[in-house]
Amino acid sequence: MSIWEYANPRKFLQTSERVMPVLWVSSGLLMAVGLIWGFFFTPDDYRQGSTVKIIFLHVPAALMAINAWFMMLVASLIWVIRRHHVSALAAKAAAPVGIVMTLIALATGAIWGQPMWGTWWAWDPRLTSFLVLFLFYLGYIALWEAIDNPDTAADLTSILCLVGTVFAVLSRYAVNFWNQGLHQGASLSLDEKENVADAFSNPLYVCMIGFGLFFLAMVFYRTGTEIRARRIKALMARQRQEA
Amino acid sequence: MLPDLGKYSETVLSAYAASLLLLALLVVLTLWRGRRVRRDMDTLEQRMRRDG
Amino acid sequence: MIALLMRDLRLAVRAGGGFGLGLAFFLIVTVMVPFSVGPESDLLARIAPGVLWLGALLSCLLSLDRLLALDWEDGSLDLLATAPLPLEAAVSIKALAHWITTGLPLVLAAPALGVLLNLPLEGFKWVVISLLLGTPALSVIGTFGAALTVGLKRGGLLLSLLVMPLYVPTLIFGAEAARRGAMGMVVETPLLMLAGISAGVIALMPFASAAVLRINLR
Amino acid sequence: MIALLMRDLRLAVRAGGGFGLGLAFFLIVTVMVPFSVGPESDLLARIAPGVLWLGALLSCLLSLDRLLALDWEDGSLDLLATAPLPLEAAVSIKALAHWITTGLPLVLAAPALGVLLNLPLEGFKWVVISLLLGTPALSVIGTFGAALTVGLKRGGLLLSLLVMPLYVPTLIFGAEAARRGAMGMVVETPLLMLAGISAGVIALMPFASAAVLRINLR
Amino acid sequence: MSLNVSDLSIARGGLPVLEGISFELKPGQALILRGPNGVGKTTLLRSIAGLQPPLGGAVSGGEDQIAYAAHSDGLKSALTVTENLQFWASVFGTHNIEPALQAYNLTTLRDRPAGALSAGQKRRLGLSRMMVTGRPIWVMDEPTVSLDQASVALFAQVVRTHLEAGGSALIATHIDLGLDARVLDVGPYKAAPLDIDDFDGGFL
Amino acid sequence: MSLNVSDLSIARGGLPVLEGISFELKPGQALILRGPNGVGKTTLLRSIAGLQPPLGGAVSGGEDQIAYAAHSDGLKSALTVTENLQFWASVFGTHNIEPALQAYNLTTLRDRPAGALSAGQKRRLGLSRMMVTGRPIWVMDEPTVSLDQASVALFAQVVRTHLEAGGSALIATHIDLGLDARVLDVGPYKAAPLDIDDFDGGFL
Ligand code: HEM
Ligand SMILES: Nc1ncnc2c1ncn2[C@@H]1O[C@H](COP(=O)(O)OP(=O)(O)OP(=O)(O)O)[C@@H](O)[C@H]1O
Ligand SMILES: Nc1ncnc2c1ncn2[C@@H]1O[C@H](COP(=O)(O)OP(=O)(O)OP(=O)(O)O)[C@@H](O)[C@H]1O
Ligand SMILES: [Mg+2]
Ligand SMILES: [Mg+2]
Repeated sequence: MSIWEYANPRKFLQTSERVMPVLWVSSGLLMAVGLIWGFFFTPDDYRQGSTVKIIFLHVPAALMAINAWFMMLVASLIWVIRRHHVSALAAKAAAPVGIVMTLIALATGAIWGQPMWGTWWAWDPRLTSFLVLFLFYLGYIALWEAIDNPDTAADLTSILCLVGTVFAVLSRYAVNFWNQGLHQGASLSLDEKENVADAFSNPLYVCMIGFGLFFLAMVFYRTGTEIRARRIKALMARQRQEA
Repeated sequence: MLPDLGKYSETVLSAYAASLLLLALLVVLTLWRGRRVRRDMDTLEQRMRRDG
Repeated sequence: MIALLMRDLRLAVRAGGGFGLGLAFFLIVTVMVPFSVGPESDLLARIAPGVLWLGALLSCLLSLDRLLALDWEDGSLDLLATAPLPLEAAVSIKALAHWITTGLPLVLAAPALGVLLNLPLEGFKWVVISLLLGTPALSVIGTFGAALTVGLKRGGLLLSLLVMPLYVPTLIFGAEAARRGAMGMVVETPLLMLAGISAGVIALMPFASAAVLRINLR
Repeated sequence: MIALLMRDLRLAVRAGGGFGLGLAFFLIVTVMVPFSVGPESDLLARIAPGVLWLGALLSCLLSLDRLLALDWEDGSLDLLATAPLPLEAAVSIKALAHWITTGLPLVLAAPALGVLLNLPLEGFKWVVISLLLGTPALSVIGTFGAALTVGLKRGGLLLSLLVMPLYVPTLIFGAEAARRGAMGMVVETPLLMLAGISAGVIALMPFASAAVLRINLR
Repeated sequence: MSLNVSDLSIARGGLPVLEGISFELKPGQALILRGPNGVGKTTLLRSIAGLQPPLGGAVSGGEDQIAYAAHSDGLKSALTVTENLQFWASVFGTHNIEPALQAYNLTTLRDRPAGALSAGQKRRLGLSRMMVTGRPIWVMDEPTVSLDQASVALFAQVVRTHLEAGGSALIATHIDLGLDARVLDVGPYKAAPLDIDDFDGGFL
Repeated sequence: MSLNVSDLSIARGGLPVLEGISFELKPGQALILRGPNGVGKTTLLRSIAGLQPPLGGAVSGGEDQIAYAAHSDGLKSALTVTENLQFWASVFGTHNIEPALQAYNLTTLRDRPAGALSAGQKRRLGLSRMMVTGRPIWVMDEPTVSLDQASVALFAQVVRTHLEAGGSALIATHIDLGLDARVLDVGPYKAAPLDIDDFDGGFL
């Protein structure tokens, strides 16, 4: 049995119907556990005080924002190469989830920045490239919305996604060159003291997995919706043509 | 009930509130549209099957 | 009249109607400012009110070419001109629809973008107030420009050229009010002037726009 | 190929062709900056290189919607696609024509506008050089955006939304080079990066643009 | 009320194209305009519809009585068939669009966006607009462009009904509509070229 | 070389519109496509011209042999008649535009900007483009829209000459051109609707 069998819309709908409950429950559970653990049962950081609790939202959201784009890239490639409609629709379904994750990362980051850096926003490379990512999401979604013919829209958005990825990476380097940052380094250690980091890392891992599963659940569900919407469109067009 | 968040309580709470709000918004919109589309498709399919 | 307003609003929010694009443009222009002038936050704070005003003005400007030209191209304008609705009313309503779909969202979005530019805290209020007073004038003046260029294919750039000089007074008073507000100074005079311009323009401009449109339809 | 280039250039300089409009827009945006941020000359001098780059980028952007959409609307694009000229060549030539009619005049006009903004003396050279290296990339990337939105009526704003993020690397390196030059610092790295981006984009982007155009013509 | 055109002269792009046109169009009558390409039919109809001032002569009896259909249909591709028609109905202060939809066989297409119609379907929608204007004098410029024969017949039928109800119609067309109507060939009214030395205030 | 269309199926907006179309077009022949509005003639011609991939079946013999004329003429209003035509001639690598101008009676309009032509004059200019492509197979979509009878006759004459010279023509039209040509009514090839439960990868 080949994996491509799930590229049939009907088969996808049937399968996702079975997987959905598992995904909903597990993601809900893990997110709840992770966030409650992080919010209620972690100590304050000696420098950042209680603001460190924001990390349980901020980091998983940032992670998923990037991964969502990556998933869209893969799905777009699959559509371009193998032309499975489900994969194009999955990319379409993922974009709004990705943009919400980006917004959460931006919002929590901005709120966190106020006490830590004394400003809501700084043109730090990491933050800036996130803002650019947000713009890419906006353009991608706007292009889907603007084009009427579904196959054309799928083709064009896939190409935009491919080209956009290249330019997003380029922007990342450009931004790095342009301004040196304030932002935390890309490691899980919050400060030099290893043991403190440990206390935060476990709930953080739980949250990350929870956010990942949540993303999957949303994408599955939304892909189903997109499939149905696409089918409605096709049915209505048929109905009119027969008339 | 709430842990002691010290002088940063506003910051932390608003970060959690904003994020949970955004997540909830996403979920609600997704489910709302999902339900509607599913219902529309079912009625349309039935009608078309009936009319041949 | 209401039919026309509803149609325009509906067209704006339909697929491809361009609702929200003005907003996105505003966001992008604002983001690009630091890329071009550099990331120093004190510099950004100083130019923030001006950038917000200029950004709003440009987004407004760029959405103008859809305002009448689409109706011209598909022939609706010919038909509207022979309909029992005075052309003056038609252009006013189109300007109103433009403001609702473009100007108003810009006003609401300005504070969020102010954050990106380190706008001083006192500035937020005045930026919003001055934009709220100024954007209707931008829409109405823009309608005049759109009427002038309606017969030209993709006349967007020419439209910008014609309209920009007309925007100068609005921009000067608007940006001045926002800037003074951000620096904690008195803003009354520029705000009053701004309100005066808006009121005058809303009352008189539609006649000019309708006249121009009639000439173009000939 | 030459026929296409000549036709595009000829169309640009004919009445209503839009030659010079980009330039005029550049001029007006630059003039509006002092109105919006205030007239202090030290402030203007600091932001001058950035404003020139941003202004050039915006003028370039706004002329993009004519690039392919006019040919689409009157059916030329359908006919070109069935002509014995590969679409990749056609889009490259159109980008070239766009650069000649829009990018090049901007580069030449930048020094004059620099004067208005109190650009420091050393800045002139670097602003011109960086624009000369960067504007071709703007035209080519813009052609891609124009191809994406070619089927949409008045898709100008969406076009801006799609193209602006793609412009970010070019803008950053270009403006950085100009800014460093104006402050008398070393400009080699950003200039090299800028040249690299231009070269890469000119070599590869036409394939993407042609692919997109074929999809839209279907 | 009847439409009176007397000694009308019209110009296009600053050059006179037709001159000395006179006719009367009574209720219940139709008049077909014919003439070779470029002779000025479109220009004439626009003048009669009041979109363009004539060079000389007068058009009377047409104020607020004329519904004009141009080369383009004024359709919004993002709006559905019903929405498009409903809009024009409200602008002209009428309400019932059903007869128009039925007359042009558009009922099954009613919820389709106008952008997804074929050329002929769009044209039918454009023509159906005339029925919701509630105006007696129809002025139409090549109404049958892109229509197949069945649709042309539909159109002719609609015009016949309109005439029976006391309306009138002025139609520029190249084909034979099968209407019982007078034909006016505008070819002979082509404006004589002015003397080259005649260089007056209007540069005409 | 002859154009072969075998078992062609085409879709528009993701829906099949016509299926199972086969015909052969030999040099010297013309084929007239007929069918009601919206049946898919335009779509068919676009597929044959290679602008749109077919759903199934094949078109052969057309590579670099086809000159396509669409609903729109691809004219630039700012360029003169000669410049417009000259441009297409250079793109297709031919040079002499005089015969084309003469055939369509455009010589007196040669220095006029295309924007100042009437609807029918524009169309004639658009049609004259076919003659400068130097390609043998002409594929034309409603070429006579807006043409008066004299111009239709001109057009028919041009097509006849082209056929005699060994060219061929595929023309979708609603009117009678007076050509000696086979007629293919595409109505019967309308795609049969799929079963409602047939819900495959293509949603078709
Ligand atoms: C709007 C502002 C902000 C944005 C857009 C942002 C964005 C990001 C991104 C993209 C990551 C990377 C996640 C990864 O590498 O997996 C991240 C990680 C992180 N951010 Fe932020 N951030 C912002 C503000 C802040 C602030 C103000 C703080 C705290 C002072 C902060 C603390 C962290 C920490 C601790 C991490 C984890 C780094 C790690 O991977 O170890 N961020 N943020
Ligand atoms: N924009 C313009 N500027 C100058 N002259 C024009 C313009 N448009 C058309 N003309 C000229 O005006 C004359 C009348 O044009 P008009 O469109 O009224 O002709 P018509 O009778 O409707 O022709 P057709 O049957 O081809 O539609 C023509 O000779 C044409 O060349
Ligand atoms: N953009 C579109 N999206 C979806 N369907 C469309 C679109 N344009 C046309 N159609 C449909 O495709 C079918 C074929 O259209 P096509 O234009 O090929 O018809 P045609 O035979 O050329 O008609 P006409 O004689 O009216 O020009 C029609 O049913 C039409 O409604
Ligand atoms: Mg005409
Ligand atoms: Mg057709």
